[in-house]
Amino acid sequence: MGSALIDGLFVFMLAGFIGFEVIRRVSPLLHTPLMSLTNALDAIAVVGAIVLVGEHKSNLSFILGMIAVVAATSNVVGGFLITDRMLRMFKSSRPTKP
Amino acid sequence: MGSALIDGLFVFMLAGFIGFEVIRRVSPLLHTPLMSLTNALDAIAVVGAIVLVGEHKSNLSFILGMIAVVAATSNVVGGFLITDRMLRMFKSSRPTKP
Amino acid sequence: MTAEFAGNQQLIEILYLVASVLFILSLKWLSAPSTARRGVLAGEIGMVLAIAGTLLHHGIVDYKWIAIALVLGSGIGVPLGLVQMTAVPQRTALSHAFGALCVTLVGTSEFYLRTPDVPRFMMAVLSMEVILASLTFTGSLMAAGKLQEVLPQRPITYRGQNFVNLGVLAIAIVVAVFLVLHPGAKELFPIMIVVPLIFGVLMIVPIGGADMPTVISLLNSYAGLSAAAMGFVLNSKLLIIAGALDGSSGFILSVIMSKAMNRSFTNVLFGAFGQVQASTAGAKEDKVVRSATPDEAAGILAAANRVVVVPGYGMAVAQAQHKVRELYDALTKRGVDVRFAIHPVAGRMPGHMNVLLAEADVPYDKLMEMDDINSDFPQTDVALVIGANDVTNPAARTDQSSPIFGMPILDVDKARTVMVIKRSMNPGFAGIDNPLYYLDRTLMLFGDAKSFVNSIVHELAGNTH
Amino acid sequence: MTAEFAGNQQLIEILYLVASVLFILSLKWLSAPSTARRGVLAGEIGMVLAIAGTLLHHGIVDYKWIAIALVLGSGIGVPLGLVQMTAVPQRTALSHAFGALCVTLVGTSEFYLRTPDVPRFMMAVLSMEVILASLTFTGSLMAAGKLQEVLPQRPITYRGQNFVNLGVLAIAIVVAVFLVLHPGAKELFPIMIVVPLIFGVLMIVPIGGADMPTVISLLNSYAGLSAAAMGFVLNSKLLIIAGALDGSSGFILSVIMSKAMNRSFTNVLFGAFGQVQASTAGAKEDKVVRSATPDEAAGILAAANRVVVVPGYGMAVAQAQHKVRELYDALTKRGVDVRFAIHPVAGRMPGHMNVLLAEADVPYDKLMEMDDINSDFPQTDVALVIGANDVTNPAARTDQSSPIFGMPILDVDKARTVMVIKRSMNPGFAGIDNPLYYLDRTLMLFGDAKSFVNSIVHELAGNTH
Ligand SMILES: NC(=O)c1ccc[n+]([C@@H]2O[C@H](COP(=O)([O-])OP(=O)(O)OC[C@H]3O[C@@H](n4cnc5c(N)ncnc54)[C@H](OP(=O)(O)O)[C@@H]3O)[C@@H](O)[C@H]2O)c1
Ligand SMILES: NC(=O)c1ccc[n+]([C@@H]2O[C@H](COP(=O)([O-])OP(=O)(O)OC[C@H]3O[C@@H](n4cnc5c(N)ncnc54)[C@H](OP(=O)(O)O)[C@@H]3O)[C@@H](O)[C@H]2O)c1
Repeated sequence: MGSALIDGLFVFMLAGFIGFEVIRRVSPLLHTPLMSLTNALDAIAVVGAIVLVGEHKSNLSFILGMIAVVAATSNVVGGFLITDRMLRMFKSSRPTKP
Repeated sequence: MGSALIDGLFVFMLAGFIGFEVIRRVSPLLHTPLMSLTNALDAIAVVGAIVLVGEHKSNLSFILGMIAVVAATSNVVGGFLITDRMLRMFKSSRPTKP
Repeated sequence: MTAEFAGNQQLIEILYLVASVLFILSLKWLSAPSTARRGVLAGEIGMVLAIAGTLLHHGIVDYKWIAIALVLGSGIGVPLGLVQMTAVPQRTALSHAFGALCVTLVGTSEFYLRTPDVPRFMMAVLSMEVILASLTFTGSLMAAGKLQEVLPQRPITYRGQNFVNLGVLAIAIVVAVFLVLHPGAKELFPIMIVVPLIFGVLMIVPIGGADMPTVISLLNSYAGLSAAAMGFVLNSKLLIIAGALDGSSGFILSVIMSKAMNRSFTNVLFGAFGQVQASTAGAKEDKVVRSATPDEAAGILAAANRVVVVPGYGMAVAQAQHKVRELYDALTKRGVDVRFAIHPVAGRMPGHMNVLLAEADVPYDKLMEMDDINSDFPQTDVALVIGANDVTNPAARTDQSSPIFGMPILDVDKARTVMVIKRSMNPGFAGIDNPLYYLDRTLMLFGDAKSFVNSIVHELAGNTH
Repeated sequence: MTAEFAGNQQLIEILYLVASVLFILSLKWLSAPSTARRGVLAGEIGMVLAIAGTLLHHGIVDYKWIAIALVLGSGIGVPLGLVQMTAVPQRTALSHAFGALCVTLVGTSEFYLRTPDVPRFMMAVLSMEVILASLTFTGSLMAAGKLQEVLPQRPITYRGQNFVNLGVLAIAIVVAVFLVLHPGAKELFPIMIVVPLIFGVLMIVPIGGADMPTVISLLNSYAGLSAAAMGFVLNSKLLIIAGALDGSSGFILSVIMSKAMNRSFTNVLFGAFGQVQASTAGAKEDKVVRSATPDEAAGILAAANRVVVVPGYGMAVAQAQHKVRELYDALTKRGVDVRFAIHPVAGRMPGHMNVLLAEADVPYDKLMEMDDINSDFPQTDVALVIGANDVTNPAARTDQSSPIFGMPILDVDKARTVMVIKRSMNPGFAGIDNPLYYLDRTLMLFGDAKSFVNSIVHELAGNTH
């Protein structure tokens, strides 16, 4: 278990580093879409909930899992949808290169 | 074993990403020190060699390990030394802030 | 059988690895408008791969209910993805609440499935997960309520409030520590959910509606951290990565906002900043301001060579962005060079103005960041401020006693002529007077942003006939 | 006992985690001169922690020999850390060889300790490790030899060479595949070491001495990848991280160099570029060049307001950097604005000129990157080219038939006056004529860079008396 903890810490540390490096460079123009995109990505927690529903190990875990899947899926769908809607609005006045 | 492979791939992928993000932003001014510094860091392979010498599981592994420790240690010491020597040379004409 | 099982397991892991790569690329590509949509696509593919991989999970016996839940969730998600752009702040808060709800429920299930057989480190991570997630849940709901104006925007404060709040949080932490030592005490677990739920409410009560964006970002960060903690519990690297990315994103955005407002985190969380609003407002009636009518304003704009438009919260409230776009078109057609100066905290959300103007089809290369445009104001004929206030207040540069002293502002006062569209002499979010309005070269254009801009556009159209 | 063992193991892992963080910070801080030394310190602390952690390893029974080896290694390392700045390229190559040697030997030991009990995936990674490391070992030694001019610099080519080389590499890969399928066949293992050792030599034979820098960077990348592979074998995340960082660093530097030379990787590796050198040299004797003496040059420099110095490989060879610094001092004292234009591939190593000039105490904020200074040449009175050639060749801009066409160059020819210090009309590394020398406003200053600059400095000193 201890080793899984350390493994996890390695991954967390590296991913946190990437997060800082990458997000610091997102143009302020796109800070609103950034919020909705990270929101959608974070809803990956749905995978944990899917397993709970699918395994049906107890009634409690099944019911809580169902609610969790619904909540997270709405974030996935809504998050990607609104991000893309916003981004489609951003247009340059210069003609784009072919 | 398979899981250790995947774990390793996760770490490799994340670290490679960090490498690209961080190194792309190193000022060209410092490309020579960069080469010697990564060299020194890469000599971390010495840890594998130290275990071989210390465990002394076979004569072959002991002898190869000894040579490996010597080679890698020379990189560690030499690499850090020359990097720092180079960096000490870089001076700004503006007085540094106190 | 075992070989097949192991093979399956490995395939799942590889799909998760690919999904992680795609998530990182997704954020990387979001950094510039030209690649941003590719970023969304990468995120979507990653998500599909991850969910597909999860469905291969060996323990899954029942696909029907999963399908039902996915369909239900999508049904809720679609309208949430189609809200008006002006409702984006509360939508974001609501989705944090949903995300945190999911993490709370999964954490709770995991605890009851595993108790009393929970190793200490696992219990510690699990406690962190559910505490963070449940306070994020109610906190985000409160924030959404304040932003949607279902709840009172005004901060509610009383003496010893911080003491009470931190006391409540302390209870949750004590229970968590006890559970780490005695993971079998499952009757205590609900306390660790309910207490942070209460804390989430209490935490938002003293914070003004206008401080919500910073709070939302911070809650974003908490949501990410709790998801990462869930990744530790489920031993899922993909979750850890997504959580860490989300956590750092929220954190960075809150830092950017705090910096642009020249305030500290503590000040936002405990300062009840919005309260000042009432106190200083309405003074200084003696100073003289000059105002102008739409046709005068249209004349000045038509005669200018270079115009910089400074949009602010008032433009968002009035939903004036489409009219502003018409004004931009009318002036551009006459050969006037029109650009927009976007302050990092104009409006009520990072990037708020950019999204609104993009919605109205203003080309994004006309939207200038503060640092890039500030040096151009002295060569600007007209600075047209539309519903912005604090972000143009020169007191931030000069008046040491001002609460916004030191906050970087748009140097609108250096333009040859300044015109300000707002409804009254009332102050903006910071609740302070703006010396800009009393300058000789400033003209106040009193009225609602949307209708005033509309009148200017009509005048300009009339003039061309 | 077991608890203590597990505790130890965990402590080691935590030390490795901290070391990884420090390694990443080390590279991050290296990005700017102001934080670079802190970066070295972070790297050093990380290294010490990692080694200390390793010594806690439970299996270690014998510390004496470890200590001896560490002392011996340090004894070799110190002189390698104190070489002249001009010898840095070959020192770098040599240290790649040492690093690769270490990885090869550890990989070999691991194989013999574990055979025949090596899982397939482990054997695959192990094969990759030793193949990459052993070809890097001999390849780097060859590169060091060519740079130190112990070996002939000239590329040696023959028909079908690439075919032979790739054939040799193929043998190693076939053996590797066989070993993956039959990890017990330990008598085949030496083949997988010896063949890549031979390949390493063959690979460098056809590459010209001046292409070594790109090759060294590529070998750097291989060394990193082999260390990462070793990390997979030993299941050490720290090694995987360090290897991935080193691997990406080498790769990025090679890409930067190739781009700045407008050549592809394949061209560097298989092109035998240096060969052209002899063929085109020495032609065009009919065109007229104007030359000048040190005192004429000193006069022109003293009369200028803005001077840009363009150093190149010739300055490095002549070790003229200290004299150049004296020239900089003399001119600056007279009120002349002197800056240095550094081309990304001037010299024979990325950042070569920067290190040499820094060694001579030239302030680094006077060293301008190509993109920043190119627009200033038209306002420059004198461009003083010291031992640079290809990086100033205007044919790269205009002459489509030139082998360097398309390579970005320093626009020296746009300066009001150009002065070029070199010993003869011989071409530079690319082996081609430089139209710059035949311009009306160009003065050739024939002589060794060090002594010619010295003469100018003397003349300038004489004039002030
Ligand atoms: N963007 C963020 O992320 C963020 C986050 C947290 C806090 N904030 C804060 O929000 C503020 C943003 O500054 P800002 O300059 O954009 O806005 P502001 O200072 O809040 O001023 C908005 C102005 O718009 C006017 N207005 C309101 N409704 C209007 C309408 N319908 N038509 C015309 N004008 C109208 C108001 O004046 P009248 O009432 O006279 O019309 C008010 O003075 C800053 O203080 C910032 O610190 C921003
Ligand atoms: N920096 C890198 O990373 C790198 C990597 C790979 C390849 N390269 C290649 O190296 C070349 C670098 O360009 P460069 O302009 O710096 O050098 P260059 O084109 O090689 O020219 C150097 C010039 O210096 C002169 N010289 C040699 N010794 C001298 C001395 N003692 N005193 C005075 N002059 C002397 C030579 O002319 P005389 O013989 O007439 O004196 C020669 O023309 C480029 O072609 C680049 O592609 C660079």
